[in-house]
Amino acid sequence: MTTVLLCLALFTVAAAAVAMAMRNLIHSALLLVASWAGIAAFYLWAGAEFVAFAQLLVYVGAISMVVLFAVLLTRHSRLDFDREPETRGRVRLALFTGGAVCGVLVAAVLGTAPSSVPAAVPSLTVRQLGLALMGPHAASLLAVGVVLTVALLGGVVLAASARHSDPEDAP
Amino acid sequence: MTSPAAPSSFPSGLPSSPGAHVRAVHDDFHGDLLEVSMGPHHPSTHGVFRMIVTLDGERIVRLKPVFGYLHRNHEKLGEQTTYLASMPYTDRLDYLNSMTNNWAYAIAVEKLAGQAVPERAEYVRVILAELTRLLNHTCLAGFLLQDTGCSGTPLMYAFREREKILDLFESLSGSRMMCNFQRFGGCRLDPTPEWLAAVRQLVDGYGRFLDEFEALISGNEIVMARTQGTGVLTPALAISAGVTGPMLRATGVDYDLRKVDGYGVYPRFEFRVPLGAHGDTYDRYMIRILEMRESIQILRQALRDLPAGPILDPKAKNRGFRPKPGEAYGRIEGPKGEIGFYLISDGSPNPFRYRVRPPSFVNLTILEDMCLGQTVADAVIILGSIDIVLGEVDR
Amino acid sequence: MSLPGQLSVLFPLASGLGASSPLAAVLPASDSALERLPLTLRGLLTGWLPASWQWLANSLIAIVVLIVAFASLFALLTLAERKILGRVQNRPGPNRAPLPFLNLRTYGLAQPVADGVKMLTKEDIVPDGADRVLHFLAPIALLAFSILTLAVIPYGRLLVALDLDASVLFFFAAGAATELAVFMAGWASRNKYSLLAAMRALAQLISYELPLLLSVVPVVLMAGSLSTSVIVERQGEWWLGFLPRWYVFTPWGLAGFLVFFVASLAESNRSPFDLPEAESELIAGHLTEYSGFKYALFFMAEYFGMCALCGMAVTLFLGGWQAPLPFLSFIPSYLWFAGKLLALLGVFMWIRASFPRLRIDQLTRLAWKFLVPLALINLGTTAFWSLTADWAGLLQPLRWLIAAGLIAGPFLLLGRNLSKGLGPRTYRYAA
Amino acid sequence: MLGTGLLQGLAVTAKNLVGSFHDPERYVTMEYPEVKTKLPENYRNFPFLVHDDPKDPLGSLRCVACTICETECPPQCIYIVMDRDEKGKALKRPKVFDIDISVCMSCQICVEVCPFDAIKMDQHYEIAETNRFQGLLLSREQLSKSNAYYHQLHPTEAAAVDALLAEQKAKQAAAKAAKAAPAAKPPAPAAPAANPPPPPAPSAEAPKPPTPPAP
Repeated sequence: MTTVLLCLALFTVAAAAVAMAMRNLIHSALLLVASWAGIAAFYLWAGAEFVAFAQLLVYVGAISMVVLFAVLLTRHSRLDFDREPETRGRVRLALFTGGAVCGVLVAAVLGTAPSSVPAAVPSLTVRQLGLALMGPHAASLLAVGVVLTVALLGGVVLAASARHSDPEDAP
Repeated sequence: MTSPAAPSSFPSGLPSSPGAHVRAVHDDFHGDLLEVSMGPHHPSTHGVFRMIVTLDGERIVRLKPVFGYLHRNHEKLGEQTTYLASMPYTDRLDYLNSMTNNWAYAIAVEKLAGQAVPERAEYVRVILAELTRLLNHTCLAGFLLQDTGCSGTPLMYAFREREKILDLFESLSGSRMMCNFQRFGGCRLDPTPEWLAAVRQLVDGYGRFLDEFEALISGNEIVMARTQGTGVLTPALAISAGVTGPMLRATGVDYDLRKVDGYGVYPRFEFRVPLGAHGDTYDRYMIRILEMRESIQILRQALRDLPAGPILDPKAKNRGFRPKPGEAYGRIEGPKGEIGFYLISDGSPNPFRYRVRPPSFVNLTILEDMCLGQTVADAVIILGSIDIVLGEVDR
Repeated sequence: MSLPGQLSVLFPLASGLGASSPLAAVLPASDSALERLPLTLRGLLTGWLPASWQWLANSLIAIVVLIVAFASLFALLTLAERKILGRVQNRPGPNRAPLPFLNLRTYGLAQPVADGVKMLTKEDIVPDGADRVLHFLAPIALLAFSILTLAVIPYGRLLVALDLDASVLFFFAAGAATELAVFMAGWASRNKYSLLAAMRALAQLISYELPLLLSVVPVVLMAGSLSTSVIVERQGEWWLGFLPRWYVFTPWGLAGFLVFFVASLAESNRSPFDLPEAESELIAGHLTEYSGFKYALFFMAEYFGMCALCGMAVTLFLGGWQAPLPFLSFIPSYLWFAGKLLALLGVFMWIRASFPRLRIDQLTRLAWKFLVPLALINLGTTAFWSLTADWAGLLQPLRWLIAAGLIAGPFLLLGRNLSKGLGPRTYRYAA
Repeated sequence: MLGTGLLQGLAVTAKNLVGSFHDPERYVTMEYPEVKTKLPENYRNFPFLVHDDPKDPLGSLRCVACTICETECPPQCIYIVMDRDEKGKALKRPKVFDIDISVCMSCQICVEVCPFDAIKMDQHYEIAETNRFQGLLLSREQLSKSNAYYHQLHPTEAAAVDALLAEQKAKQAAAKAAKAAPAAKPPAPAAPAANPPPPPAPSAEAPKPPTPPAP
């Protein structure tokens, strides 16, 4: 069981790392999408199909588009891509945050005993998931819904206001 | 030279600048304009015609038509050949409607030389001109729909009907498109009763085709969405730019040379001139469909009272033809608009000056005004609705 | 043997539910021999293998059969498309392609062979500024995602390659990734027109994904499950003994089917919405810089996508492999599915031959202002429909009327709003 | 209602799809190499020279090299050199009669203006050639075709032309007989070698409107 897990983990982390190192912004965005697919594969490995396909649908389908459009539409030509000067303060800050995150992760990994992988994977049907979501977790579902709608309306308002402030653009 | 009677609905005030729309105001700083060159090998420009379109996002802010790729020195050539020898060249002007080109040239030379035309020839000329109008408007409807993108179906129906008319021209004049059929003082050949029966059969069947075509196109919501409201042409701009033909009538201006000049035997037929109200692409398309229905009426009446008699005036001199010095401007209502020939004769067998007034060229000048603010997809359709043929534009 | 153990590790998902998966199941003996033909054939091929090996062999067979079937269907579809287009336009369509060594009239059947050879021999040009990796990856990604979607469609009784509990969600998850491939194609060809066209194609795909998904939710709500085979079983019963209980024959089902149909037309870039390949404006859209075999792959991916969407439409609304009338069910189920699929593909081609193209803003307005609201209202109607399922005798027609009214009303209102200012005109004649 | 126009359009295309299988009106394709269209009689493609006596195609040409067609031809694609005997006297025969059919636009003005009905329009259109200059420059030998061929192409027109020629020959014979009768006393003048039929009255150069040909 663990060999598959290790391969998936390796793939996902490698994709994310290479994405960071790429010069070409579009390539790194696409590799980021590949790492999201890796996470979806984790869910599949764990037997949670519904979450895996939801992850695939939402992230690889939609959020990747948002990222790519953002990369495309922002005006990032070669010129204004110069890096900020590396002052001492900036380096110290980077080290501190990196160290903090790394510490938390390492603690979590060490905390769980490697051998305590849950033996029987409870096979849930989508119906039970739905009932659970509608039953005890209904509040959280509605909260997520509200957040998304607010984000959507915000986007529309921003786009609409952008259009009003620039009359020539009106068709 | 009879000055044309002022059209009844001549609007009073003319806007100062022809294009009331927004010209290109975007500088490079504000929004980066995208310059697209469409043509001369673009699949949707009608022949060798190029449009340099400047886009702000999807909207057109500047459109520069470039043509002249098909210039064949037609008018200078006309000055070096005899009057008769220029007749076959007029087939090549608007290569879709050779019969009406020949007639316009023949009318100009007859006006120059004061040549009379027998009755039968006048009727045959009207029959041929109305057949050419059917042919041209069917072709336009086909090309316009092809530009909107329906993978050829209306175009094939249009060509199926056009072939029938071209077969009639071929069996009469010998060639489908290069008829070279009119002479100064009448026609070259006398149509046989079998030919006239074939024309009558075609005319009876044409109504059914038009109904089927309209059922496919005119009611179609997508066609209405694509063409209604795009490429609007105001009557004032149309008149000030000298636009003639179905494009002018689509804007509501009542100006049809067949009624205004009353040349040939047109006053003897009663037919109606359809007028549009919005002047947009849909109106231009519908005006041509309605004009086709009127042409069918004219054809029926002409076939009914076609008189007997000579097809060519016996005193007509075609070879070694030397008209008296003078000038003449003969014009007819061609399918695309007013096509006229201006000739100056100095008594020699070659005309001193030979000038063609092509409707396509004049109608094309306002392409930019109609396309400002529209998208590229609309510009293609607006160009299609103007119905230009590059042979006539470049001469 | 250690190997099968290892294999089951590699594919925990499928083998986990190996036992219950149809891949291993055998049909009840009651069905006709013809009905059990595919499964008996498979049994012959993989019967002698041990259990865990058998599962692997069955899935390999399923993959091979799917690829071969849909590839040949793709070849025939290109020919059928041109033949139907030709016949609609009163011309014969391709009928001159010769078979390699014998010169008999093939009525066009050799045309796909000729096209294939032409596509393979054409030079594959990659623009120098292009980003080679992405340029090569785009068609393959598009084709891969399209083929993935074929896995969950039930082609016959127990003939589904991957019987997942959430197969509808899998279908749309795989389908959603095609936008990624379109973007890669547009970006990699380093040509401003194809980038512009790719952006327009993405706008179209994204704005039509919503109505596509929303029109499926009523079916899932009524069927009570996300699994396609359960949905098809739900549509198995008969009304009054002979009318099939397909979802398309209910008011909300018909509306859902129409929204799904229009949205799938747009998703597969087909006729009224074939804007990305609008030759009259941006030549071949994001495919301008592709030639040779890569173009053939794009072409094939489009057809696979179309087949997948048609298959899903048949499964969700037209009763999958169910027979339309009870006494007709002696005909095997996979033939019914094939018939319905070909009929729907025929309608796709028929529409391609008759309608012009929509402009990009009209297209998105149709999606956001007409299809999405209609799909949402349809969801409401389905809720009403399911709550009033137990109305007694006389109330049933009333229930139908209310449901129909709940959909027809907004349809007319939205339709009038959509075509404001458009309409047939009357013309005056000069005095 | 929103979709009615679209459904109407679909109905029309369906009618055409079904119609193209049984209705000849809706299936108009002629598969060219196997099925060739029947050319109407008036069809004209490139000119050819008519000769009366098949045994001597170049001698019995009706053309008298009067070069009217050469001057009248709009694209000037005809080149004629009159035949002269050793003493330089003009023989009423073309020594060279070339038509460059890559320039000719088959407008049949040469046929119209030819007073001797020597040049008529042919009907062949499959003239693909590998060599543009030699292949498409037809000389006198290739152009000359028999009157029977002319009858085969344009039956009614050929019949009218023959009737006209016969009538002219009869008029000319009568005129000679009348001239010969009063001049019985003075010695009969030496009959000119190839007495060309006198051109019709120069003033009315009008192209003879031959009787209407059947379409």
